[in-house]
Amino acid sequence: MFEQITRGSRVKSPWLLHYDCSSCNGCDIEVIACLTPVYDIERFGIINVGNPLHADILLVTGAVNHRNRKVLENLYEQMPHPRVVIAIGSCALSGGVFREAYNVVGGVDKVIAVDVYVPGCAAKPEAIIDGVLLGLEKFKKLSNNWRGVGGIFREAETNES
Amino acid sequence: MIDTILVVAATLVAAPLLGGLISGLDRIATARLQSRVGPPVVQPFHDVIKLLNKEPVAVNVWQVFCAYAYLSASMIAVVLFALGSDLLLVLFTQAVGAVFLVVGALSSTSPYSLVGAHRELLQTLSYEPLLVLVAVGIYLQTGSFKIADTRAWGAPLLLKLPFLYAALGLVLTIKLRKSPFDLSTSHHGHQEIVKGLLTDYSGPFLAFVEIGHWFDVILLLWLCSLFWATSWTGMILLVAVTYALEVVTDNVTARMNWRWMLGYAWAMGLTLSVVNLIWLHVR
Amino acid sequence: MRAETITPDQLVGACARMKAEGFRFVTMTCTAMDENSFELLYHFDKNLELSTLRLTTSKDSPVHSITAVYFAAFLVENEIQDLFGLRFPGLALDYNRTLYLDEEIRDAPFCKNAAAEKNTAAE
Amino acid sequence: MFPMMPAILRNFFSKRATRRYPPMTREPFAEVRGELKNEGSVCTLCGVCAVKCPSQCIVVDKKNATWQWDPFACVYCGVCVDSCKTGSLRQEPLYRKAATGREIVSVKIVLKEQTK
Amino acid sequence: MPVSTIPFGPQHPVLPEPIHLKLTVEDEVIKEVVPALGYVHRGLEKLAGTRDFHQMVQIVERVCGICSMMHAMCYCECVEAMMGIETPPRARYLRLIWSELNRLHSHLLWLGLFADSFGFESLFMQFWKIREKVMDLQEATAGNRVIVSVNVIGGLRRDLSPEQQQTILNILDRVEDEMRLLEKPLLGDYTVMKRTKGKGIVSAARALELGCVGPTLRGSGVAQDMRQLGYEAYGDLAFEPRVEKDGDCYSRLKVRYREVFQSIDLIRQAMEKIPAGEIAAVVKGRPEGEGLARVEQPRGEVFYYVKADGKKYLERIRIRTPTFANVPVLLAMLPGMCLSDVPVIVLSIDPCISCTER
Repeated sequence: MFEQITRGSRVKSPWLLHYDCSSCNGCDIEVIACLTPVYDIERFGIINVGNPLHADILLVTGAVNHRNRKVLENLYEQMPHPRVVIAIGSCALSGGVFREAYNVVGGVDKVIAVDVYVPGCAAKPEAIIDGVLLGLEKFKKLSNNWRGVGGIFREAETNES
Repeated sequence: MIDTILVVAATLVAAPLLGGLISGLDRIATARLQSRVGPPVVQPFHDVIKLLNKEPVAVNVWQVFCAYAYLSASMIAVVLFALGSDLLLVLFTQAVGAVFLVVGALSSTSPYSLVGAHRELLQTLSYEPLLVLVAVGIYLQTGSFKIADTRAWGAPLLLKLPFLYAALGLVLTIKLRKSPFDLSTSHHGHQEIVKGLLTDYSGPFLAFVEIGHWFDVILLLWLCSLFWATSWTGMILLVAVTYALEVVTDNVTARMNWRWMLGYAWAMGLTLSVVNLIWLHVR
Repeated sequence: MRAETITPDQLVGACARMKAEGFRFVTMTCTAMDENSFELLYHFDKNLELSTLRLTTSKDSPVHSITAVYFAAFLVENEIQDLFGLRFPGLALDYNRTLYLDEEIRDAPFCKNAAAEKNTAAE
Repeated sequence: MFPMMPAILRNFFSKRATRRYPPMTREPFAEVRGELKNEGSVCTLCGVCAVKCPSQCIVVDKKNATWQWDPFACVYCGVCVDSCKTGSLRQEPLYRKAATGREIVSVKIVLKEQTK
Repeated sequence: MPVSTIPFGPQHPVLPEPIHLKLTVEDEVIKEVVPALGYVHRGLEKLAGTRDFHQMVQIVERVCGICSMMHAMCYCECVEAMMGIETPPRARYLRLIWSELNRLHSHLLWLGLFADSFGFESLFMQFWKIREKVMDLQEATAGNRVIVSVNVIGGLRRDLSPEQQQTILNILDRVEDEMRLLEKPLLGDYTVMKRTKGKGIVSAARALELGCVGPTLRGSGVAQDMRQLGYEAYGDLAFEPRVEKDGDCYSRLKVRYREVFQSIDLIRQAMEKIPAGEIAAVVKGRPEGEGLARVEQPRGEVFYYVKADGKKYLERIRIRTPTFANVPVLLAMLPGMCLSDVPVIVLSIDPCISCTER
């Protein structure tokens, strides 16, 4: 039962982190539009936290280039488990129109594992909501591998003994 | 003895439940004021349960300790309050908790966390004198620092201490991290130092801080309710109106900077308190 | 398009004259003519009229930076350093070819036959 | 004192602006550029769409008689639809749904000349 | 507090775009600012070598998703001038209408983000709520919410039916009403004034010297607006640049707020005068020579330079976007300000980093 509550909470409280790789702003403003009254994704308990340590979902817009790939990897590393990565817009999926440009590495999945792809240029807010809800399916499947605070204590005990 | 244990147990269970519920209602009300639907009322509990089960990533052991210390201090403060203990002791315990929160943030290396901690200290500096003055005002009126005595006082304190109550409202705005005083951290990360104070607390430790915050909110609202301790209706009505005003203030003001806050909180708060104390004295 | 053709050593003087006359610096354009020669256009605006200075340069003869006259040019000069591998001595805020591209990238993408231009600025 | 007060009170007492998507879905506008569809029956595999596409996400394979479209690279600009001479291509008003993996839409074209 | 360095960005919720500012801070007062760019650089100008000059329209639209229509329009104007194409009169009016819709949505977006930068969340929500009406208009008329892909070389791909024109007018009336109601909360609020007045002051002379453009320049008292050039149908309509004198964040806010009404007014004027007829001219041949074009975007003047030698692919395309011109002035504004003013001042130039780096 405990496990069920945990999983339920995970699905109902996804905090998101938005990183703009090298998007044209089109998808970014649609992500922000999702937070505003007309779409209001806080209905699903979603908050834009802006801090990788707090986030559960990483929304990436735009194609990855050589410079921001390090930032993206760094953000992804900082996010505690369990986490979901959602790529938004053509650029984030494959590089879009820019995939042949010299400074573009390609889609987000060339750098980090992507769980959900949201096509569109720019992806509409409805599509982004769909994508986030699809991403939450992953949380439902995850088993409870991280035991929170208890885990730390157990680790400390084993170290001492 | 049994009574005491029962009170302690009931407080420890009821306070976070109530605190979470208030926080949920707050979020819905804010959403409504912004023409949104907002999250379900139990959202804060989902958040905390989720955080408790996240992978624990700690910056350092000191911060973990500080998270525990903050939560314990806030719990003790509320329990002491419930037991009708000395008001000054309660405020002191709560202040210790707040300091631990700051120390935890200071122990990290993130500049946002450091700036947040710095600002939180300034905030503590600006509201603590006011809280003490409120306690003094209550003492001057009831002749005792004992919360139990205050509860038993015959007439609503609000009628005698209206200005002090306004000063307490100021403290509440700072403690609830509402605009214009959401300087060190805010509910949404949209500020220049992101989550500031809470930047490096994550996972279960952030959950502890959140629960500690609920205890703090309960403590302050309970303190507010003392001003109409004569009837249950009065108490609930007073707290509800106060909280509603806080939510509205949050939505009609921009965030200010700490220089302005320090000046405003002291000038406004001290004036209100002193006027009230003189008024009490003269009559 | 009206453009006044000047030589590289006249450039700073011409810019100072433009500034004295109250022109606003709009931007610079660099075009690779062939492997080694580049055309630089300096665009200025006054009362909605554009005036352009045109000069031709090569990779080995750097053009002096105009940031001492128009500070606003620092960004575009850095950009040209990145993309064309040219150098502007006297640049007020020099990113050393790392404004857009990372340190390890040493070829200038906008040059003709860019693959052959590798390691030109490695000194 | 607080000029924002009337606005937020109006919000509080009037209908919320939120379109509750999902469960409620709004009818899309008629001329929205959404998902690309190839009817297949009138396509002549001329390849104009593949040439005109700014994102180069359409591949026309004349040998195997397939028309392939990469929805993950498409920028939904509608240039292919505008340039399609036979009217085989069209854009649905609905956008393409999110997916968990890469996918390529491939349409087998049966040329009219061959069927006759 | 001793001198410390605070990294601002590249991932920051106040600035959704990845610009990185290294702030040297002493006691929360900014001493020095060094920007680091390159997080959005794609090398889009280079794509001119692999996409023909028709396809470049769709590429330049994606320089910036907020003012997509104006990028494409400026590019088309530039190429049309080189090829000697006369766009039909109706197309000139339609381009004006769509570009003003673009400006409207961009300004509403900015007003919201600006309110968010000083923590006025409910005001942010309010502006974005109004903005959705304009977004719906764009979606209904152009087919996309954000990338308003209507331009082709020679004219337009889409026309506005009389019903659509009426809808635009009706909805703009409502937008105008709602915007009027927000005048007081935005411009008359004590806390807003406290946060914006006297912050990031730039004098007219300094602004011109640093080459700044658009509302940032007009906020400093210089009446310069590229729409005065009379491109497209602007020459036929009554138009006065909106100017404020003080040169601080508050006057830039005021300029943009007043420009919202100006855009609505321009659309109304255009709707009255719009002629019937073709929407696109026939394009023959290929561009040759050099061309320049300038257009006033929501953020200021955008500059296009195109060089072609009669081939299918352009020789060189150069885009100087308004934010690129406004970065030097931003660096001049920041020192001496508080850390809490940084988002306000950075947003006051309406930065569009994706434009800047392309």
